[in-house]
Amino acid sequence: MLDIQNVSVKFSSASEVGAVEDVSLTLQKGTKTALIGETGSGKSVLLLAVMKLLPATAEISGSVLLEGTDLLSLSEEELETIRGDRISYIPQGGGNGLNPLMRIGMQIGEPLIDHRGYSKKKAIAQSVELLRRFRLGKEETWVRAYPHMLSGGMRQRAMIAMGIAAGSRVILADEPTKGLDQDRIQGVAECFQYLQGETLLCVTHDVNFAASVGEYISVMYAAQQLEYAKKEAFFEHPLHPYSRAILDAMPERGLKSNIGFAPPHDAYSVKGCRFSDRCPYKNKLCDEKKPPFIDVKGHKVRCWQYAD
Amino acid sequence: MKKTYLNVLALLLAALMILSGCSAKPAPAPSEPATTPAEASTPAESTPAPEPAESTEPKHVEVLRIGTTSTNDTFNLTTQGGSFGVMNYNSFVAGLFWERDEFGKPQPGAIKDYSISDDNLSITIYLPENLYWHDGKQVTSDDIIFTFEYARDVLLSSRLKDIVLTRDGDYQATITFPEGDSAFAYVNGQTSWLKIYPKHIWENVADNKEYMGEDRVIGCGPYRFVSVDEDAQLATYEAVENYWKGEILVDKVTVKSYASQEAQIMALRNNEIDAIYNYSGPISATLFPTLEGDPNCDLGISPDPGNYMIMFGYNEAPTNDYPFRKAVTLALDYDLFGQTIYGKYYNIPTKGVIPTPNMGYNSSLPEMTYDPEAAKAVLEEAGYVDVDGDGYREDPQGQPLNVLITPQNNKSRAELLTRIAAVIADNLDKIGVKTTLDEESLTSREAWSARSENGGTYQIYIGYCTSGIASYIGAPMYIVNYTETGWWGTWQDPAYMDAYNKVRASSSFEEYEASMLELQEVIAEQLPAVSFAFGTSSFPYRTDKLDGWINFPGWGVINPKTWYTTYSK
Amino acid sequence: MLFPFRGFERDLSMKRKIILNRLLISLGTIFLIVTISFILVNLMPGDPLVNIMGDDQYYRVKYSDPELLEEIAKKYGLDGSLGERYVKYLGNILRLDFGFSFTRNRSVLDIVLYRLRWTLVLAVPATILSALFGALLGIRAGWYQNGLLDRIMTPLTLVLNTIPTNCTAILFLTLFSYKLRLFPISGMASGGLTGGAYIRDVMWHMCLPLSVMVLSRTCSNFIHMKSYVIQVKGEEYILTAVAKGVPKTKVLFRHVLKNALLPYVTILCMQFGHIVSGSVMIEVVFSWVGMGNVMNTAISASDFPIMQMCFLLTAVCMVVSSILADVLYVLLDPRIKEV
Amino acid sequence: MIKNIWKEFRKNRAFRLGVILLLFFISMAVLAPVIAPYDPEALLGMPNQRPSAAHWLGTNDIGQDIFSELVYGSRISLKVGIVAALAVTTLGSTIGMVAGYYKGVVDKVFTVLTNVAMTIPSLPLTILLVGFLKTGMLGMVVAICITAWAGTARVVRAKVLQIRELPYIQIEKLMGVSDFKVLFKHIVPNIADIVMTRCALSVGGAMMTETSLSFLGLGSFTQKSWGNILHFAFYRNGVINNMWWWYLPPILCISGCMLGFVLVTHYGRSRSQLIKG
Repeated sequence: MLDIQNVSVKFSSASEVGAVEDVSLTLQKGTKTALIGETGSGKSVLLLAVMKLLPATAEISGSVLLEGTDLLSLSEEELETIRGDRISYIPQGGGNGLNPLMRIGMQIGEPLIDHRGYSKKKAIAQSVELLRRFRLGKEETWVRAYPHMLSGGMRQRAMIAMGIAAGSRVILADEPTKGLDQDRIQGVAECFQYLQGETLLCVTHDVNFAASVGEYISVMYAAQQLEYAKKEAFFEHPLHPYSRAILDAMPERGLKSNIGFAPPHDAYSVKGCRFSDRCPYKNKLCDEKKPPFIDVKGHKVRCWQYAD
Repeated sequence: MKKTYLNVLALLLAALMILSGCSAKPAPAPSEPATTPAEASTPAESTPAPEPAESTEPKHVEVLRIGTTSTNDTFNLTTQGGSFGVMNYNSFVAGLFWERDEFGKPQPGAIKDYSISDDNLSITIYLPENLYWHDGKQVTSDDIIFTFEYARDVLLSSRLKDIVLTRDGDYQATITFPEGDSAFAYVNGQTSWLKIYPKHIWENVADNKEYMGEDRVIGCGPYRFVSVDEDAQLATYEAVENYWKGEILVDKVTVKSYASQEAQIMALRNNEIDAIYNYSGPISATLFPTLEGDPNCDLGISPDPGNYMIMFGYNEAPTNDYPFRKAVTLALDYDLFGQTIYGKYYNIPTKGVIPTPNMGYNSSLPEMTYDPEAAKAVLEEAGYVDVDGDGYREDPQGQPLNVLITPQNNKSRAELLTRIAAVIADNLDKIGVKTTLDEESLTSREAWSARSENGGTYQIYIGYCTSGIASYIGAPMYIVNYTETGWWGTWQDPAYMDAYNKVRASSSFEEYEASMLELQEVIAEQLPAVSFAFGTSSFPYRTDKLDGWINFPGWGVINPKTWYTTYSK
Repeated sequence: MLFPFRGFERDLSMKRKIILNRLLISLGTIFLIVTISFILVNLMPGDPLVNIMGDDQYYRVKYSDPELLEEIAKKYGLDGSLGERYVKYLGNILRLDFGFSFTRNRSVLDIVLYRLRWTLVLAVPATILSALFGALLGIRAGWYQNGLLDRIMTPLTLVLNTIPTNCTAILFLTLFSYKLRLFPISGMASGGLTGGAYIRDVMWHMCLPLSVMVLSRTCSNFIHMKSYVIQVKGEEYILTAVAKGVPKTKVLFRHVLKNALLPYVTILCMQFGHIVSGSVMIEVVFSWVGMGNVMNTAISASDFPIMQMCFLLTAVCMVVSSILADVLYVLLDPRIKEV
Repeated sequence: MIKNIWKEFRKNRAFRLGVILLLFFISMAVLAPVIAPYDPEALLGMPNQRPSAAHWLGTNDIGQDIFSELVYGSRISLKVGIVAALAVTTLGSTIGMVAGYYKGVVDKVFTVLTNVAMTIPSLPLTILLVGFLKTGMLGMVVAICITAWAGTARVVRAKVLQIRELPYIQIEKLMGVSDFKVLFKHIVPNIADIVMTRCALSVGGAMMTETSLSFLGLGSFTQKSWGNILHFAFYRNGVINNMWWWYLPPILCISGCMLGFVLVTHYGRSRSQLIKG
C-alpha cells in the first residue's frame, strides 16, 4: 500500500548530519504500524517527509510509493489532490492543530469540500456522522463548537475524523497521545480500533500505546531504523539491545534498566553503530563499521550480533 | 546573498538627490558682496499719480486679487483683527478720518476736509453731503461724535479721556483736547487707524468684539463687503457705485489669506493673485530669488520707514557706558546685516537710526562705519582688557564680561531675530567680547516681558519698529523710558527727553520735521540705539495685466490710492 | 451569533458586570484626562489676557488702570482660584457649553467642530487607505516570504518608517508643489467654486498631505501585518490544513487571513482613536487647518478653551475606539470570554 | 557576551547594518571637533553658497558652514535622543516592573495611568509641556520623557506578569526572599533584552519628537541639533529656493541614525522575523 524506500532527510541550514538516514518501511494494506522513538530520533520528520510537508530547506532522497506513484517526485499541485484524499496526516492533538477561529464541523468537513466538492452544509452534516463513528457524544452541538471548547481527547478524535473524512486509505498519525492523560490515551487507542481497513502508520513515544494499536512495530534511534518486526515477535524477544532496554524500562517489567534513551549529541558523527556507547554487547566491530539492516526471518535489526 | 538594505538605502539616497537636485531653475546666485543702492527711488522723486492714457477712458479693473497672510476670520468694523481689519488701513470698507499718502503725510480720508485750531488743541471735521453708509443711511456729524464717544468709553482709548465734542451742524463737528495735548500729534497718530463708526449700528452694542450682527461690516468706505468662503479663506468686496471721492477704477476686490509667505509668492508666480499686502510683514529677502527670474512679477521694493535696530539697556552695565556702545557700533558688519535682513536691497545706516523715508530724516548725519580695529582700540582705551588671557575681555573692574543679547518676542520673526543675534554674537566675538543669546525671552513671552517691560533690565535688545508706527513717531518712542507707554525704552537723558517731547508736541509738519532733525542729532551723539541697515520692504505685484501701481514706502502697492489709480492695460 | 451555546446563559449576568466595569474604567479615563488637561492648561505660564486683548492694548490697560484688567479677566472666567474655575469648567462641560475662544471670539464648539471636519476629511481616508495598502502588501509579503515584493518592500518600509513625517512632508512639498507645480502649496480649497468643482478642488488640495499620511502609516501597517502573517503561517493548524490537501490560496483566505487580521484590527482601532488629534506635523507643513493645527496655534496663543476642548475630544475619541477594539476582539475571537 | 555579539554581527545582516550606521553617527559626534573644518557658530562671509571645495555642504543664510553645523548637530541630537531614551526606559520599566510584580491595586492604578498616557496625543502634549518647562535641552528631554514612557511600561509589565508566574519566582517568594532582591536578582535579568530593545526604539522615538519640536520652533535655538538646522532651512526658505544641500543632509542624518537604532533591535532575530518592536 505505502512503500518507503531508503528515505533520508538532510536540512541544509542545520549541521551536516541528516535528520533521517536510509529508512525503509513497507505498510501492507489495512495494517497498523507503530513507530517508536525518542524525541529527536527523526520519526516525525519521516512522516512529514512522506507527505512532503517539510520546509523548503529540507533535502529528501529515496522514494515513497503510494500504490505505485512516488510522492516525492510529484509537483505541489499534484500532491494537493492526493493529500487528504488518498493519504492524510494527523498532527498532535494536544497542540493547536485546529484553527482556533473556525468551528470544528467546518474543519473536519474541509477535505470533503476540496476533494469531493461537497457544499459547506453537506460537509458539516457528514462530519457529524464521522464524529458519531468515534462516539464523541452530543455530536450536533460539538460540531458548532470552537476548538478551545473541546478537551484534549475530544480534539484528538476530531483530528482523526478529519483524517479519514475524504475516505483516504493511508493515515499517518503524529504522536496522537501527546499531552493526554492515561484514560484519554485509552480512548484514542479505541478510536484507532474503529478504523476499518485504513492503513495506519502511527508515531509515538508511548510503548504501551504502540502495543495496543500497532500490528507491526518499528524502532528509530538517532535518525536510523534499528528494528522492524511483528508486534508479538518484537515484544516477546526483541533483538536489538536498545529495544530490549526500552521494554525492560517499562514499569510492567519492573523498571529493570535506566540508561537514558535520548541519543547524545555526538552520536550522529560516530563511525560505527550509534548505540555502541551504551550497548552492553558492544564489540570492536561495532565501533568501526556501521551495522547493516539484517533480515532475521522477517524480523529486521541493525546490529552486528546478528550478522552471520 | 547581496546586501539588499545597503542597495536600497543607496538607491533612496540617489533618488532623493536627483529628484530635488534637478531643479529646472538655476540655484540662487550667491548675493554679490558689493552693496547696490536701493533701486527704488526715494519718495521725493516718485512721479505724481501717472496720467491714464489720454485718449480713452482708463480701462476698469474687473477683479483685483490680493494675497495676504492675515486670516479671513474676523469681520468687524471696530476691531483691527483679521485681513478685514488690516485692509481697512487703506480706507477700504471702513471710512477713515485720515489716510496716509505716499509721502507719509495725513490726508483727509472719507471726510471732505479737516482743520486744526491755531492753539493746536481742537480739530474740526467737515463731512461731504453725499457720503452714505453701505446700508444707504447718510453719514452725519452724529456719527462723528458717536465715534469719539465709542472710542473713549467702549474701546478704552485713554488718549480721549477728557475731550470735548461739539456738533457744529449736520456735516461738521469739532473735537477739543485738554490743555497740553497736541491735536496735530493726535491726527498724525490716528492716521490710517481711526474709522468712522455708524451710530445707528453700534450705539447699543456693549461688547464690540463679540457682536455677531450681519451689519457689523457696514462702513462708509469705497468698498462694500460681499461674502467670505472660510474654507478657501477668500473674501470678496465690490466697489460702491458713484462714490463721492472720485471714480473707482477697480470694480471688485478679492482678498485671499495664505498661511505662509512662500505660499503667497508661489500664488503670485502662478498668477493666482495680482499683488501682496501684509501689514508690517514685508516679504523676506530669502524669497527674492524665486521671483527675480520672473518677467511678469515686480519685487515691489520700496525704502522701509521701519527698521531693525539694537537698543542698549541703560539700567545694565556695560551698555550704559558710552565707549562700550561706540565700540559695538564700530564692530557691526553692516553689509552682512543688510544681506541677512534685506538681501541685496539695503543701504548703510546713518547714526540717526531713523531711516530715509520718514518725515524729518536727517541726511546730514554720517554713515556707520565697520571698523573692528577701531572698536578694539576704543575698548582697550576704556579699560575693557583681556585680564585672564582667555581671549575674551573683562570689564574695567576685571570682572568677566558676558553680554546678554535679548531679541524681541515675536513668533513670526523669531528666525530672523535669532539670525541677527548670531551675527551680533560673531561680530562681538571678533573684537573679544563674549555674548550669549537670551533664549528665555525668545521663546517665553513671560520671561521676555519680565526682562523688557517698563524700562527693562536687558543689555543688548534687538527690536523692530513697524512701518506703521514709524510713520508718526517711530523708533525714538522705543528708546525713551516713557512709563506711560510701558515700552522697553530705558534712556532718561534730559537732552533726548525734551527733544522727544518737542516732537510729540509739534503742531505742524514743519515743526515735527525740525524737532525730528534735532532728535537725530542727540541720538547720533549719545548712540542709545543703532540701526542695522536702512533697508527696503518688498510687496511684490504682477505687472502683466494691471498698471498704474503706486508703491508706498514700507506699505506696498495696496494703499488708499490703489482703488483710484490702478487700471488694466 | 455571539454565544454558540444556549448553555452559557449564566454567563450573561457576569457579562453585564464586565461591561459595567469596562464603562466605569472608560469614564474614569476620560475624567482623568479632562482633569489633567485642565490643570496643565491653566497652570501654563504667561497671561492669556495678552493674547485676548492684543499686545499694545494689554500693556496700555495694565499700566493705566489695573482694575479694568481684573474686570476683563472675570469676563473671560480667568478669575478666582483654580478650584473654582475647575468646578465651573466641569459644570459647563456637562451642559456641553465649552465657552468662547479667547483669540477668535467665536464659540469654541463651532471652531473646533469646523476644524474637526477638515481633520476628518484628511484622516479618515488616510487611515482607511493605509489600512488597505498595509494589509494587502503585508499579507502578500508575509505569505510569499523572500518573494520579489518582500525583498523590496521590507527594507523600503523600514527606511521610510524612520524618516520623520515633517521631513517627508517637506520633500513632497518641494518636489510636487514648488518644482513640478502639480499640487497647490497650502490651504484646503481655492474658493469660489461650488458642487462638483468644489469637491474636485478640495481633492486636488488633499492629494499631497493625504499621500504623505498614507505613506507613513502604510509602512507601519505593512510591517505589523507582515509579522502577523509570518507568525500565523508558522502555526500548526496551517500545517494541518496543508496536510488536508487544501489548496494554497484557500489556506491563505480561510485560515491565515482570519487569524492574522485579528490583532491587525486592534491596531487599526487604536489608529482610529488618534484620528481626531490629527497629525500636527502634516497639518502645519501643508497649513491644513485641522485639529492638529488649531491645537498648535492655541497652545502658542495660550487659548485655554480651545486647548481644553481639543484634549477632551481626543480623550473621548480614544476611549471610544479602545472600547470598540475590545468589542471587536470579543466578536471576532471566541476564545476571549470576558470583554 | 562580546563573542555572540560578534557572531550575530556576522550572521544577521540587519543587525550588521544597524551597528555600522550607529558607529558612523556616534563617531561623527565624538570626533566632531576633528571632522568639522570650521567652528559652526563662526560666520565665514559668503551666505547661501553652493557646496564647494571650501564648504563641502555650502553655507547657510548667514554664512555658517553647514557641514560643521551638521557634524556638531549630531552631538546634540544624539545627546537628546540617548538621554531621553535612558530616562524613558528607566521610568517605563520601573513602572512596568512594579505594576507587573505587585498585582492588585498598584497594578490597576498603573494600568489606568498607562492607558491615559497612551490616550493623550503625544505631540500636542509635548508641545504643551515645552511651554511649561525651561526652554533648551533639559525642558525638551523632560517633555519627551513624560509622554513616551507608556509604551515601555506596557511591554515590560506584560513580560513581568509572565515571569512572575514561573515556579522559581514563586519559590523565591515562599522562601521569604525580599521583594527587592527577587525583582533585581531574578526579574531584571529576564527583562533585560526587552528593556534593551525598548531603549533602542525610544532613542529613535525621542529623536523623532526632538525633530518635530525643533521644526515647530519649540526646540532650543542656541544648541543647533539636526532638527534645528532643518527648522532654519525650512523657515529661512532654503526649501523653496531649492538649496537641497541645506535641508537634505539633516533629513538623511536623522533617518539614518534612527534606522541604525531600529536595525540594532533586530539583534538575535532571524531574518524572517523582521518585526518592528
